[in-house]
Formats: sequence, structure tokens, C-alpha cells
Amino acid sequence: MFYRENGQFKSTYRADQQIFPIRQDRFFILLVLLVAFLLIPLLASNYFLQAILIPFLILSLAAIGLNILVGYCGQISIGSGAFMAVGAYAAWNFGVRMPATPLVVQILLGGVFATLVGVVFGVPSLRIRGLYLAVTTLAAQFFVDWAFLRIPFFTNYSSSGNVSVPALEAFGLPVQTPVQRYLFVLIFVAVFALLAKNLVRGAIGRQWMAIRDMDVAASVIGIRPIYAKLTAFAVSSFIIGVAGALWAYIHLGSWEPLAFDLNRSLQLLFIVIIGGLGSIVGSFFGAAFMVLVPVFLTNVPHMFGIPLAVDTASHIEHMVFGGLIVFFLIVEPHGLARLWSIGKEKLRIWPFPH
Amino acid sequence: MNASVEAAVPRILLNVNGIEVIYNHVILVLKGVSLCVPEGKIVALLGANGAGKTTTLRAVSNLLKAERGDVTKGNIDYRGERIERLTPAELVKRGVVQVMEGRHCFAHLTIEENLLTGAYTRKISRGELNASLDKVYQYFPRLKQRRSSQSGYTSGGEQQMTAIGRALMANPNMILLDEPSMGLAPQIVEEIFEIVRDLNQREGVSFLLAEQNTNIALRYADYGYILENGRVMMDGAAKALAENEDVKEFYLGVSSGERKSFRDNKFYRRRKRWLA
Amino acid sequence: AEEQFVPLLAYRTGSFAPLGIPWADGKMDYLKLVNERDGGVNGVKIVYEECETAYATDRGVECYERLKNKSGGASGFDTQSTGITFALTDKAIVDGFTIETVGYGLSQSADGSVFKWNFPLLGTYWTAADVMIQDIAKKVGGEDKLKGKKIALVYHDSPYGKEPIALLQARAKSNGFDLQLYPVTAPGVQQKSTWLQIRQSKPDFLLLWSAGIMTPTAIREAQAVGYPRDKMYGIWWASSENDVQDLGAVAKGYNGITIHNSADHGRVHEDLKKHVYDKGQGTDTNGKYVGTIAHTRGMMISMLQVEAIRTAQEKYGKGKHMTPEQVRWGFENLNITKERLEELGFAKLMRPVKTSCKNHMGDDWARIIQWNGTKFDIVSDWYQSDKKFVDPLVKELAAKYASEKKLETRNCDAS
Amino acid sequence: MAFFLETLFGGLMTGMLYSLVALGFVLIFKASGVFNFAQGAMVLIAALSMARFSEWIPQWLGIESLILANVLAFIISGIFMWLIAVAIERWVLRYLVNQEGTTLLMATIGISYFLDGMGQIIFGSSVYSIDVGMPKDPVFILESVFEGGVLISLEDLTAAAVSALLVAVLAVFFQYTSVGRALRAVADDHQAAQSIGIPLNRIWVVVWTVAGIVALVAGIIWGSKFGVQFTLSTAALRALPVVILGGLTSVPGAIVGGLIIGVGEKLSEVYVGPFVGGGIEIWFAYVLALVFLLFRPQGLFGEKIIDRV
Amino acid sequence: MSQAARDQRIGDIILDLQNISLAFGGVKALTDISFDVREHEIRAIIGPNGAGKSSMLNVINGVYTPQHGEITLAGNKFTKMNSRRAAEMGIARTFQNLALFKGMSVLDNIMTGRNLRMTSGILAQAFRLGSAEREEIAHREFVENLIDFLEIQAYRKTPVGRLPYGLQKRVDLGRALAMEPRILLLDEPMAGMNIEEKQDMSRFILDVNEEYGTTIVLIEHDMGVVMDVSDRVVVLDYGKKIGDGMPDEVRQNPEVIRAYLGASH
Ligand SMILES: Nc1ncnc2c1ncn2[C@@H]1O[C@H](COP(=O)(O)OP(=O)(O)OP(=O)(O)O)[C@@H](O)[C@H]1O
Ligand SMILES: Nc1ncnc2c1ncn2[C@@H]1O[C@H](COP(=O)(O)OP(=O)(O)OP(=O)(O)O)[C@@H](O)[C@H]1O
Ligand SMILES: [Mg+2]
Ligand SMILES: [Mg+2]
Repeated sequence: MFYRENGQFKSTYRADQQIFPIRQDRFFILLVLLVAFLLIPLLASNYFLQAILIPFLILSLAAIGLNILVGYCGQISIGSGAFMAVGAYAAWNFGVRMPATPLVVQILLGGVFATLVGVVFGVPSLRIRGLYLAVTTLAAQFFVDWAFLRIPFFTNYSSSGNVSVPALEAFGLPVQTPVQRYLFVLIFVAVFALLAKNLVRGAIGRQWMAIRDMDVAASVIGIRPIYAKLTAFAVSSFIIGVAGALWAYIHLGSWEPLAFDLNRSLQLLFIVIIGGLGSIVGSFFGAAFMVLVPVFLTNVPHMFGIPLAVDTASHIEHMVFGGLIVFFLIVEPHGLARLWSIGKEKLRIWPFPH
Repeated sequence: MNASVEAAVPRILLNVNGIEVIYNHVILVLKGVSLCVPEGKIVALLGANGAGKTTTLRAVSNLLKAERGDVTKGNIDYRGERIERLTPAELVKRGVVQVMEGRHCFAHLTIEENLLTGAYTRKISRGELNASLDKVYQYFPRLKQRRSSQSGYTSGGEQQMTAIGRALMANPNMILLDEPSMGLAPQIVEEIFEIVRDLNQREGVSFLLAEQNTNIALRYADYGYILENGRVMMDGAAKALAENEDVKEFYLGVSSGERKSFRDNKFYRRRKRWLA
Repeated sequence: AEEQFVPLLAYRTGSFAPLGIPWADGKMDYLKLVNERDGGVNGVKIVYEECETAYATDRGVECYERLKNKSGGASGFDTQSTGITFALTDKAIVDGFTIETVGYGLSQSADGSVFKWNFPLLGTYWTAADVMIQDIAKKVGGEDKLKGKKIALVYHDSPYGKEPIALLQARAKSNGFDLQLYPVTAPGVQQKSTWLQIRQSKPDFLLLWSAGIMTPTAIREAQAVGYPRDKMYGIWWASSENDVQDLGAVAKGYNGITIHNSADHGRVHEDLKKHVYDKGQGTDTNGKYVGTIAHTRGMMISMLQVEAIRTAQEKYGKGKHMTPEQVRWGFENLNITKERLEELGFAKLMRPVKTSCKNHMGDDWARIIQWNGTKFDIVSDWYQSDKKFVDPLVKELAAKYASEKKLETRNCDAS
Repeated sequence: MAFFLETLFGGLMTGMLYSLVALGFVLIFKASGVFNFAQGAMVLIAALSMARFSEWIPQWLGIESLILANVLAFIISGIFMWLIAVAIERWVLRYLVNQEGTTLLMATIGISYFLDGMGQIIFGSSVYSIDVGMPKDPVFILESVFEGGVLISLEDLTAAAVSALLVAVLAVFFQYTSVGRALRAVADDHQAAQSIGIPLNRIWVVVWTVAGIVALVAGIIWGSKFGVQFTLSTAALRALPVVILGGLTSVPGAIVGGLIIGVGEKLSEVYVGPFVGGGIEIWFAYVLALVFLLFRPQGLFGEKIIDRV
Repeated sequence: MSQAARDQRIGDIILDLQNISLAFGGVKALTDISFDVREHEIRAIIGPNGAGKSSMLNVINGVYTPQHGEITLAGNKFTKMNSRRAAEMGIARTFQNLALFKGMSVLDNIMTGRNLRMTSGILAQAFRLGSAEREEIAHREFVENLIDFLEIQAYRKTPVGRLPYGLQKRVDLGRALAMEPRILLLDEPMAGMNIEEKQDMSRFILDVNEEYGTTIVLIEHDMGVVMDVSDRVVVLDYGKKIGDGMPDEVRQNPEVIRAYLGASH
């Protein structure tokens, strides 16, 4: 009854092209932003900020990047951890070698380098497709892992291969406390989510989706696969690179290539698919699922005072997690985002059954 | 019941009773469709695009699940047995096979392999298998020529023939045929319908036939249902339907007795009807 | 009553679980023992919570964030992972929590003037590597005989495995041996090419910085290419029973190093049996890990933690809850004497240890053990690392760290 | 020269092992269009089951004979893999008929998490050993030709022989049975296969069971070499480049691909590795596969990707 | 328009195919085929299934590269066409087996047809700068008109995968039209439609042809439509040309009757 678009007529195309054409959606988003920017910093505990919200936001961002490639352009990649790593290490190298570079610029430069690497590894996509391509993206994963492990230049000849960032500040403000870190990440995520949304609903987004859905038809209407695929790789790796830099700088503070290993890539792919391929909000849903479920699973037995050994708990967690993934795929193969939109559709016709 | 009555009123083979179908839990497509197919008859299911013909066939053959559709109301009987809960494979064993719209050949298999898969449910000897194969090749000589090509590379018509031939290999009692004429050359369309009639008369196979080509469908069918928007609008013996003025006007393209040239239409009929 | 909280980071799953399980059991068992036998530390009960890291840094960070403020603050984190140690080192400075890394961690963090919160107690990878070289030198007849020898390091390719390289290079330069480096990509099941190369270059001795499945794999590959097991030295994480017992005779002759003397048995084991396992409260229900090297080492770690709390209580008030900062002071002023070890039941396992502001490592005793096919025998006398090689490295890298992080160095002589 | 030969042999033997794991992938992909990421987890759980049952059975039944214990454990593990196949069909695949490749891929990742957890809960997470009596000590051949001879591991040789045999049996089974055709049909189009009465559930149980048995054999061989532990599940990662190099749908491809990758990575590691810091074999295998695919996007023996408009 | 008026309008040869041969492995899809298309004309291609009709279209717009032959398009000679160039030179097409972008809405599908005319860069799009926004809106207007024209307003935002076949065909056509092509290649646009819809579609094709002067190449199996609508017909049979001419001539051609039409026509 409350979620209706009746009576909301659009008299201009501009109005119809807003990101959220339905009033209730606009309301909702506004509310979310208010909560995120004002309420949470006031209320959330440090643990909640550091261990849940910050990783959630950064993973969402990375997932948005990956979603552009996988969900919108249809090029499955299992190597996104590599691009996060490139973003992180590139940013760090600028920080170390040119300490004058402002923090935000370092992070963006991380993105730029990730873009370059992404485009290089995107080139095979012009010939190789589908699962074959997916597996070859692992070449990026393992190569990059290797490079940061074995080429001392990238870690500024640190003997252990581990690197860490000094105290952070941006625009003269410190980025130290959990709240500051959270807000810093939040701004990045909000801005990039908006830009990504703009891209996917614009001309370039349509090109990506066209390539994804039917590449022959796309080239017949004049879309160049090279351009579409490589831009998708570029934009996607840029965002993933930025997310990688944030992950390293804000979340970890100190890291080794292991932080961006294959598990990270798989995790991102999970987020994207559980959340919903080809959906920006889906990336957030997926990331929430990914971050919350394990925390929830480790805490639940404690809450009920069930004395579970950590290893059993962790194995059960694995099982439950795997089971949930399968469960959600069965309930809705198109991810949480689709579930969400079906929910909205139901709400729209509520209380009538159809 | 005595024998003479039984002969006069053929047994009902398939009985669809007031079914509703919903896709994806929200899209209601069939809103109470009832129809029946008597044994040994050809029944045509007509209607515009999106009327729900394919959906009806899928509901019968139980291929809806794979499309995330559900029969939420009504029931479907085949030879008096409820079949909504059966798997497609069990249905095929009972003799109900669907030929899907849009061909759906196994692209990487050769034409002959495609045909052979059709006999999967039959436990038969090599000899019988070859006999079935020969029968199909007899109906579709073109397939024999191209038997060793991968079906993914064959033309649309060849794929359609493959799909029908593949269904025949299961030795069915009842075929659910979805738009067999689509994309076929006129000669082949005739041929296919002749084959349908042949199978019907010689082997007693019953057909439920979804068609856009009303003209030809009514020519070969015994009985017809017209679906519109998920409901049966009209039904009747094929002959009677072909004579009906509305049907003539809307489905046969004949108004006031003669066929109009496609060029002479001056406006869009669809719009006209909506306005009316 | 007062309580003192000890967080227990552990990995009981993942590739390193075989080592992680007894280790974690040992840590927990000792805390149980203290509660059962002594009723806590001067009456302050120890409470603890385990958190599974699966050896993954981000999960370790999550554990840290979750546990650090529990029940009045964590008394110290034994991270069980070099990677997590790196990540937490930066955070702990800000938050004020002790990082206790017995036998691992950042070797340079032995310098307490820079690393206020880190305690690589009892030894680091540098001291371990140094002791191994000393033992090799003894075998070949003196350090001067090392000249021209080939010594290979086969290491887990991670900060953990790379840690000894700096020291070995310094040693190689000074002793004139030829150091060959063979990195093995994690998790270490893929070593065939490494061992083919080893078969070709035939090093005289081989140091193994491995973990988890990498250790038995390496020994098997050594057998497959015919490399003598008694020329191999495994770091302490690669020389517990769980690493070799499935190999049996295959591993015969394989050498390992112990931190202090963790291969031996002491009275603490009997106490544990009596006060904990006999009451059915042992962490490992059937007790098969008790007495294994990894388990004993776990107990040593908890013992040091408890002693730090006790030391702190001596200064800040017996029977009281200690804040994280106070516990840190305890770690920095440990003085575990021979008598104390006797009381604790660790006399055979350890030598006295004393820490200070300058020296966060304490005393780095070690011995060499050798697998005889069914169990490890202690085959050497006590060693201590040669400070001539270790100290300059600690100084240099600690200073580098301080300058990178713009850290103030504490003046240890002042207080 | 002797060293080169050793490396070459080493590569070939390793390659055979890869082939064995790759084969599991190929079977399932060929028969259902599912890219089974859980293959690694299946290897692990099969190996765990084998290791533990061969240890438990003598305890329970008081059997002395190692051979008998191993045979019984093998049978029980086989049944166990069959149960897993049934469960996967019953609770997962059945509901995912006609879904896209990515969805199925994800589901198998979910399955692999589940199996990893379940395997360790049932069987424990320490290192276990499998002893099927494989010869462990090295032998040297051609000692007259080269000084020190050429080292060959009998264990590898046995493993390679078993792999080759299994591969051959399966190739025949799939090429010459009527089930084989049905399998390929299912891979092409779930719905069409259903429409002509191919019972997807039964087909899937068959394929997953076979893949499970292949995983079991792979698990036994790998396990007896390296010990059975969680890490075994990463074996699948090593097999991925093999799968795509050989072609996702080709049984012979799995073998040839395995050999090429095995040899390629060993030679590269030994001859190129030292100049760039070593440890290159993992990515080298992938890059090798990638370069091959640039010339043949469907892999060496894979079916051509049909695209027509 | 009367036939005479139509004949008047039909101009010079715009597309000329010379000796085209195309084979896939052993299958000869096209053997030495030549024919031409004049400006503003509706040119039909008919022939039995597998005759090579679709392949012919694929050659014209560069999806397939023929082994032999030459294509002359608006005075330019090509031995090789590529699809991008064809699109730039104003060739649009629809597909026999529906090659829509399944995951996209009707609106987005048709908008892709405007792709070649949209020029704003990635950054402009990301930030929705004024120019990008204005461009988007201008094209949106064009597309909305098309949607009205095709009468698919109600489905504007529905993913095309969910539409029934007939509507999908219309979207396919809409996408081609959005390119404002000079030459429109239609591959069985009326397959799977009922009579009423065919009538609409025919009207529609004629409208496009008459109002915008678009040249149309049409493959269709419904002889009624072909005979009524087209100006000239070319007949293929197993890759060979067996007839070419006015609809009535073709209809009488005995070879065409044998190979394609069958006795009843
Ligand atoms: N998988 C699906 N998911 C959602 N909606 C569907 C699905 N399949 C069909 N529909 C909807 O169901 C309605 C009926 O479709 P159906 O395919 O049964 O029509 P039809 O009569 O066969 O039409 P056509 O003649 O075009 O084949 C259509 O409005 C279509 O949008
Ligand atoms: N990409 C391809 N690879 C191999 N063979 C092909 C390919 N495309 C077409 N063919 C073959 O070329 C021949 C002509 O095919 P085409 O699709 O052009 O026929 P058509 O005249 O359009 O038939 P229909 O009326 O059935 O659509 C067929 O035999 C087909 O198998
Ligand atoms: Mg239909
Ligand atoms: Mg065609």
C-alpha cells in the first residue's frame, strides 16, 4: 500500500532518467545516507566500525568494480585480488617514494596502476571467452602475487616483504580513529558508487551489457568489442585498485601479498554473485552477507552459551556458509538484489496477491 | 459404458482443468485455462504472441520448473492420472513429449546423435533403434544428408526437423508441438503438417499444437482453442472456428470473404482493436 | 573476584592446523592449570576466549578488534602468525596492547626502545638461524671450516620464511659459506622443482623454514631425491612430532631446533595431568598432544603471559586486575629465575629468562633435536645465538622501522 | 643432460597427477555444463575418508592385513562419494536446472566450502597418512650413461600408470556408451534434454559419482605422496590450467594438457626460475595455458564454441 | 503509394554483390552469387531452409567473410566487410534467432541502436556532465518515438528476456531502426507471428520504406507477404541463385516452384 508509484507521472525524460525515479526509493536512499554519515559515527562501537563496517564498505566498493566487469560486461574474472594488490602496492610506493603525495592522490594513483595492469590482462578477453577466460584471469592473480612476493623493488626492499603505512592524514585532517577511517572510506564508497551507477546506466553501460548478452549483435550495431571490453576492464580494475588501496591503508595498515590472494578474489566473486550480477546495490548486499555471516556464525554459539570448540565452530561456519550460498542461489539465482526487487514488486501489488 | 459409446466419444487423453501459472512468484500468466485432448485427435492452441500457449504446453510437460514457473491452481490429468508431480522424464516414459519452441537442438551433437538421444527412455535393441532412425529419415530426408553435421551449424529449418525427429524417436502417444511452422519454408510447413497428420492417422499419435499460423493449423486440426491473455476465449471444432467471422477477421486475415493484400492495409489493426 | 582476560588467537583449521591445534591446546591447558592448581594469579582468575584466525591476517585483525577490550582489556596477544603480528604491531601501539611472539614475529622487535609493545620472547628467527649455523660449524669442525660450504635455505615464501635471510646473509659473508635460497610458494605442496635443483646443487646442509604441510612434503621430497635427512635442520615450527610422525623412518635423522628445551618433559606435565586432564577438563579430550613439542611450547607461551601478569601484580597490587599497560610492564620486567622455573615445573624445559626495556627478547637458549624414527632425541647442548651477528641487525632494522613510522625511541637508560 | 631428463620425467609424472584431477573437472563439465570448483574439495574429502577408514577399520574389526583394510576403506570411501553425489543432486543441482554457468559455478564453490567443513568435522583436520604400499625410495637408471644416473621416483611412476589406466577406462566408457551421448546432450541444453526424457537427476548422480571416484583415486595418490590434509583441496588449482589448455570438454585434452603443463612448469622453474627469483611455476602454468588459448580459444581438443546468428 | 509511384522512386544500385562464395569447412553455404539492391527498394530473399539466406545477410554486414567475391556499397568496393564499418555506413539488421540483449530492458536495447551517434566520453558519463545528460535525453526522445511507433510502451522497462517471442521480434526491429539505417536487413521478421501481426509488420515495413526511404532487404517464408510487399525477389537454393526478378515472375518460375514453393502455391 505504501510502496506505490501511482500518481507519480514523469513529464520529462530528464525526470524519468533520475537514478531513483520512484519517490519512495529516493526517500529510502536519503535515509540510508543520513544514517551512514550521521548516526553511525555517533553510535557505532569501535569494533563494529573496524571489524564490520569498514571491511563491509571496502568490499562493497571492490565488488562494484568487479560487478562492472562480470555483471555488466560478462567477463568472469577470478583474479580481482590481483588488482586490489596492484592498487595497494602502487599507492604505497607513491607514499614511500614521494611522501609529498597527498593520501587521496596516492589511493587514486593506486587505482590508475591497477587500471594499467587490468587492461593488459584484459587483452586476452578479446579472443578467449567464458570459463576459459575466467581461468586465465588466474594468471593475473598468481603472477601479481608472485611479483609482490619476489620483486623487492615493490616492497621497497623490506626484508620480510611486509609493508605498512605510516599515520594517515587527508586534507590536513587525521585519518586515525575508527570513526575517521570509517568516514574516509564511506566518502570514497559513496562517490564511486554514484559514478559507477552513472556509468552503467549510460551509453557505456549499455555497450558493456550488449557485449555481455550477445556480442555478435553488439558488433553489428557498431559497438566495438575491443573498446567495450577494455573499458570494462579499465573501469573495473580502477575501482578494484582503489578498493585495494583502501583495504591496505585503512583496514589492514600493514600487509603482505597474502592479503590479496586467491581467496580474496573468490570472496569478491561470491559477493558479486550472491549480491546479484549486474546490480550496484547488489554489491552492497553481497558484501554485507560476506562480512556479517561469518561474524554472526562465530558469535551465535557464544550468545547462547553453547561451548563450541573454535575449530568445530569454524568448520560448521564453513558448512553453513557453503550451505547458505547454495540456498540463496536456489531461492534466487540472480542474487539478493533480485530478491530485493521482487520484494518491492510484491510490495507494490500488496495487499492484492497479483 | 458400452463399447459403441466408447467408440463414438473418444477417450479423453489429456485434461487440463483450470490451471493458473505464475512465473517468478509474481508474473501471473495463465488465469484459469481448461482444455482437453481426446485420444487420437489433433488439438490446436491458437492465440497472439504472449497469450500463454507455450506456457500451457510447459505446464503439461512439466518443463515449467526450469523456467521458475509454477502451476498454482487447477489440475492436469493424462489418461486419468494426475501428472503435475511427475518429472518430465516420467512423462516421456508415459508417452508425452514436447517439441520446444525455438528448436533447442543439442548444438554440439551431430544431427544423428541428436536423434539418438530422443530414444534415451526406450530400452530397445540396436535394430529397433535403427528402424526408428530410418523412419525419421524417411519423414525428413534432408536430415539424412546432414546426419553427421553438428546441429549447431545447421539452418533453422534443419534444426526444426531435428527437434521433431528427436521427439519421434521416443515413440510417443502424444506430442506437444510448439510452433512447428515457425521459420520454415512453405513447402516444409506443408510437409511437416502432413507428417503430423500421417502420424496421427497411421500411428494414432495425439497432438496438442501451439500455432501462430492459424490458417494451416485449423486445416489440420480437429479441434481448436483460442487463448487470449491467459484465458481461453473461444473453442470449437476446427471447421467451425474456421468459419467464425471473428476468427476470420483476426486470425485468418480474411475479411468480407477474400484475402487482402498485405500492401493494402492502411492502418495498424492492433491499434484499431484496442480502440474498439 | 577479579578476573584477568587472556585472548587466545589460534588456527585450528586451514593448512597449518596440524601445528596450530596442539599449540592452541597447550596455551589453553596452561591457563586452565593455573586456575585449577593455583586458583588463578594470586586469586585473580584467568578468563580466556579463543578466536580462530585460520592464519589469515584479516581474520586475525577481526579477532583482535573483537577481543581487545573484553573483560577489562586483553593481557597480550600471541598472534601465532608473522602476518598478523605485522598487522597488529601498528594497531597495538595506538591501542596499547602487548604483542607476545615467542619464537617468531619481527626479529628486530627485540629492541624494546623502539618496539614498546612487542615481546619476541625466548628467541627469534635470527637467533634460531644463528644457532643452526653454530651447530653445523660444530659438525664440520669449527666456524672456520664453514668456508666454501654450501648451505641451502628452503623457505616458505612469506614474511615468516624470509625472516632468517638477513641473518644468514650476514653469517655467509663473515663465515664465507655459500648461501642458496629456495623459496617455496605457499602452501608448499609443490616442491618437486625445488628438490630437483637441490639434487643438482647438492648443498652440504639445508635449513628448512617451513610450516604445516610443507614440512612433511619437504622431507618426502628429500627422500625422493635422496638428500640425507640428517643434513637438514628444521626451524621449531617445522620440528614437532606432528611434522614427522607420519613419516616414521623416512624422517630419521632429521634435525630440529627447540626454543629453550621444549622437547623435554617437566613437572608441569604431571601437574597438568593431575589437575586438568584427570578431571576431564583437558582441552584435547584424549590428551594425545600433551607432551608434544608444540603443546609444550604453547604452555611455555601461556606461562610467560601468566608470569608477566604476576610480575605486574607485584608492582601494582597483588590480587588485582591488571590493565593492559600494567601487564606490559610485567612483560618488560620479567625475571624468571632458576628457582621460579623449579616452582613452575619448567626447570627441565627452560633456562632463566630476564627481560628489560632494552631487551624484549630475554634469553634465547636453544638446543638441537633429532628424529630417531619414533621420537625426537635431544642431541646437543645448550646454544645461545652469537650476538655479534644478531645485535647489529636488530639495531639497524629497528632504527629503520622507527624512522619509517616516525616513532619516538624510548630512552631505556633513563628509567 | 641427466638433469634435464630428470626434470622432464618429473614434469611428466606431475603432469599425470594433474590430469587425474583435471579429468574430474572434464567429466562433470562435459556431462552437465557445470564447472565444478568443488573438485578440489572432493579430492580432499575422498582422501580423508580413505585415510581415516583405513586407520579405523583395523581398529574396529581387528584386521591385521593392510591390503584388506585398504580395500575395505576404498570401497567405503567409494560409497561415501556416491552418497555425496546423491546429496548434491538432491539438494543442489535439482533446483538449479537450466541456470546459467556462473550460477552453477558459484553453487559448486558453495559445495566446496561445505565439503571442506564437513570433511574436517567428520574426519578431523590433522595430517593423516595413506599407505597403499607405494614404493618411496628413488631409483636411478642409465647409470652407465650419466654420472650419478637419472633419478626416477617409482612412486611417481606407479601413480602415473594408475592415472593413465583410469583415464583410458573412462575415455572408453564415455565414448562408447549410450549414456555418454545423453551426458553431452545434458551439457548442451538442460531443458531440451528434459523434454525428451533424459532424467537429469539420475545422470547427475552417475557423473558426480564417477567424478567422486576419480577424486578418490587422485586423493589416494596425492595423499600417499604428501599426506592428507586440508591443503590437498588446492590440488584443484593446479589442475585448472590443464583443464583449459586441454579443452574443457575433452578427456584426451586433460591428459595431453596435464603433460604439457607438468613439463612446462618444471622446466620453467628449473631453468628460468633461478634468474627471476624462483617460484614461477604456478603462474607459468597459467600463462602457458593463456598463450595457448590465444591461438585456440577452445583449448587443444575442446569443442569449438558455436556462435551463429 | 501506387506501384508506379514506387517504381519512380526506386533509384540506383546502392548495394552490389559480385560472385560471392562462402563455405564452412565442407558446407558450401553460398556459391558464386551475384545480385544487387537498388536504393529505396524492398528486396526479398527467399529459398528453402538452409539455402544460405541468412548467410547472405551475414556477408553483407560483415559477420561472415566470404572466400570469394566483392561487395560494393554506396560506390565503395570491399572484399572484406566488418560489422563496425557496415554499421557506420548505415546498414542495420535484425536476426533470425533473436539476438537481443536479454538482460537489458526494452528501452536499453533500443538505445544501444543509437550507440554510433552518442559521442560523450566515459568521464562525462560518469559525472553526468551537462553534455552527456543532454545527449542521453535527445536520444531517449528519439527512441521513445520509436517505442510508440512499435507500440511497446507498456514494456519499456521490462527485461526483454521475459517478453513473448513476438514482442521480442519487435524490439529487435526497433533496435535496428534506432540506427536510422540506409539499408535495413530483415531476417524473417514475421516468423512466429499471427496474421494480424504480420499485417501490422508489413504495414510497418512499408511505412519505413516509404517515409524514410530506407532500402530494405527482407528474408521471409510467408509467400503472401513476400509477394505483396517486395519489389524484387531473389531465390536461393542450397547456396545457388535459382531466380531473380519481379515477384510474379519468380512465382511462375518452375524451378522456384520445385525447390521452394511446392505445388500448392
Ligand atoms: N520464464 C519466464 N519468466 C517470466 N515471464 C515469462 C516467462 N516465460 C513467459 N513469460 C511471460 O508469459 C506470457 C506468456 O508467454 P508464452 O511464452 O506462454 O506466450 P506464447 O503464447 O507462447 O507466445 P508466442 O506466440 O510469442 O510464443 C508472456 O507475457 C511472457 O512475458
Ligand atoms: N557459422 C556457420 N558454421 C558452419 N556452417 C554454417 C554456419 N552458418 C551457416 N552454416 C551453414 O550454411 C548453410 C546455410 O545456412 P543459412 O543459415 O544461411 O540458411 P538459411 O537460408 O537462412 O535457412 P533458414 O531459412 O532455415 O534460416 C546451412 O547449411 C548452415 O548449416
Ligand atoms: Mg510460444
Ligand atoms: Mg536463416
